[in-house]
Amino acid sequence: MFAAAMAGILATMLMALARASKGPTVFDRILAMNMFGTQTVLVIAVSGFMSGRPEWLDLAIVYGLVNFIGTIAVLKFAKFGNLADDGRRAGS
Amino acid sequence: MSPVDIATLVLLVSGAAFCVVGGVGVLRMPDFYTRTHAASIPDTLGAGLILVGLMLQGGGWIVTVKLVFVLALLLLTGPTASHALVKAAHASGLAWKGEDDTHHTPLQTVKVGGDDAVDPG
Amino acid sequence: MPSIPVELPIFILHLLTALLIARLRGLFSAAMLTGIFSLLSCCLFTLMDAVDVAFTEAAVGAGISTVLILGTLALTDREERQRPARALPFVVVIVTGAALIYGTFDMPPFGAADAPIHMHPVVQTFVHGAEHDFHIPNIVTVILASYRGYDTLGETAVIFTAGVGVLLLLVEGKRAGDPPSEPDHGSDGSDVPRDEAA
Amino acid sequence: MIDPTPMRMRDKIVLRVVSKLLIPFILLFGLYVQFHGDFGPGGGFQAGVIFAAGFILYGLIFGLDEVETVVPHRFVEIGSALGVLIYGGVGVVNMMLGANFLDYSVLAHDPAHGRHYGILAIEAGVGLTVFATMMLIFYAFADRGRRPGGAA
Repeated sequence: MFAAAMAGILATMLMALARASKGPTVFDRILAMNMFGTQTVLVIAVSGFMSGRPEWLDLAIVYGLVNFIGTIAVLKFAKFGNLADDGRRAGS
Repeated sequence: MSPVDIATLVLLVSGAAFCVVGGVGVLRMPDFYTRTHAASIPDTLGAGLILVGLMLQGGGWIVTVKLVFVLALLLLTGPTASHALVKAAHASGLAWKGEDDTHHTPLQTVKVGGDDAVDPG
Repeated sequence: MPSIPVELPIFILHLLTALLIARLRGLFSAAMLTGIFSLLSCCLFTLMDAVDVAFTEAAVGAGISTVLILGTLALTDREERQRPARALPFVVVIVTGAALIYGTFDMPPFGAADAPIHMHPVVQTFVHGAEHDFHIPNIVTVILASYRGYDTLGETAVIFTAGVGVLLLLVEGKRAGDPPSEPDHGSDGSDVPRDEAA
Repeated sequence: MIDPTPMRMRDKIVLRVVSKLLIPFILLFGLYVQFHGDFGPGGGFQAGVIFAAGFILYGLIFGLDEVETVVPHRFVEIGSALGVLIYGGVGVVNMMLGANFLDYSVLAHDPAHGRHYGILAIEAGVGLTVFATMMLIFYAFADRGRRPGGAA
């Protein structure tokens, strides 16, 4: 039954990758990357149960916490063109 | 097969099915905003069902607690990321499919790179 | 269910991602696909039971490396320069790759119990020592911090050196005698044109 | 009409609230990874990176100036060297107590405990160096990126 879930998740990964390659806009790619991150969390969780060592869920927690940062950084870069800006700017 | 195993099977398979549905939606939907809608299905419902299914199989309370953490994180960050993404896309003037030509939003181009030009649909 | 080769689809996804990265010209998209590549590597390490490696990949790959690549991208062009395709690098890559793949034929199968690395007597020392001399369950930590403490000291020094290198290259230092600069960056409006892009 | 000025990242209330909720958990998890590395996966390197990721998220949402007041440049510069010093210092302490360099067994009465303490101490050094260096690199890149002459 874990294998069935794994197959579904891997198929979703493939489709997200296809969307990331097709684009067409930068936002589509960010969307696909974010979705890929969620699927990775699920792969790690399910594979821990598949190999009978579910105590490795720390890894999934790391992804849950850190993947968000990647998405925010990409979004900020797409919007401002750098990572330091907080938009404080005179005359605009 | 014990009832717990059957419940896990149902939850895992339905969760995976929702993931696949979301993936197909991301691939096939006509424009960015509808694709975001599709992408939120695996983020919330698919991941939720799969993780709840794994919780039933959990060996010991610590595994269950960790799974609850993962689920809570996904439910917190996934919609937030989608929200920020859609707001950024809308602010940059990305059009949706079927948007009127008379609509007041001028179409801007996101100059991020050669492959990243905004395509209206 | 160890008979199901979950690694295979992950490998195929790796290959697809690598080809996509090579094909893309926009470096911003390539940066995001690099993130996806890192996610896949983490899956693979987990499936191969290398949890500590996967943990490092997860911590570094998902957050920090994306941020740092984007930080680099802010300093350079957003697009790869078009170069005429040349044959020599391609041939070198193909030959090197083929030699490496040929080399793997001599390696023992993945997970084989009689692989040389498992038969060496030092393995017994490490496994036995971690249990009896340290009372620490995670052998990787014991080996990294104690048996190979010199290595880890060197690695820490390497990280420090990397930081110093970045500092020397990117941060403009103040000389003694320079007037103290006012931290009013961003308020002069001179970087406005770049932000019209978004 | 589109507002030509991009909204400040911190004015987005959803992002701000969620990241404020998330950052303490990232830091707490970093500490867990740091001090639980001898029982589960992880250790100083991973903990330093996760810890730095928490502060980088803060910097992304609230701006570089804000995070520079929380983690000053000076701390980062000193910290990255201090971590290596802690690591090497533990080794020198061992030599002073009569053992070999980086042989921690003399740090406590029970050799096994001494080794455990030694590992915790050097992991702390590794964590400090990695955290400070990651912040240092982030500051260097982000600070350079916002200057007018940065994008050459």
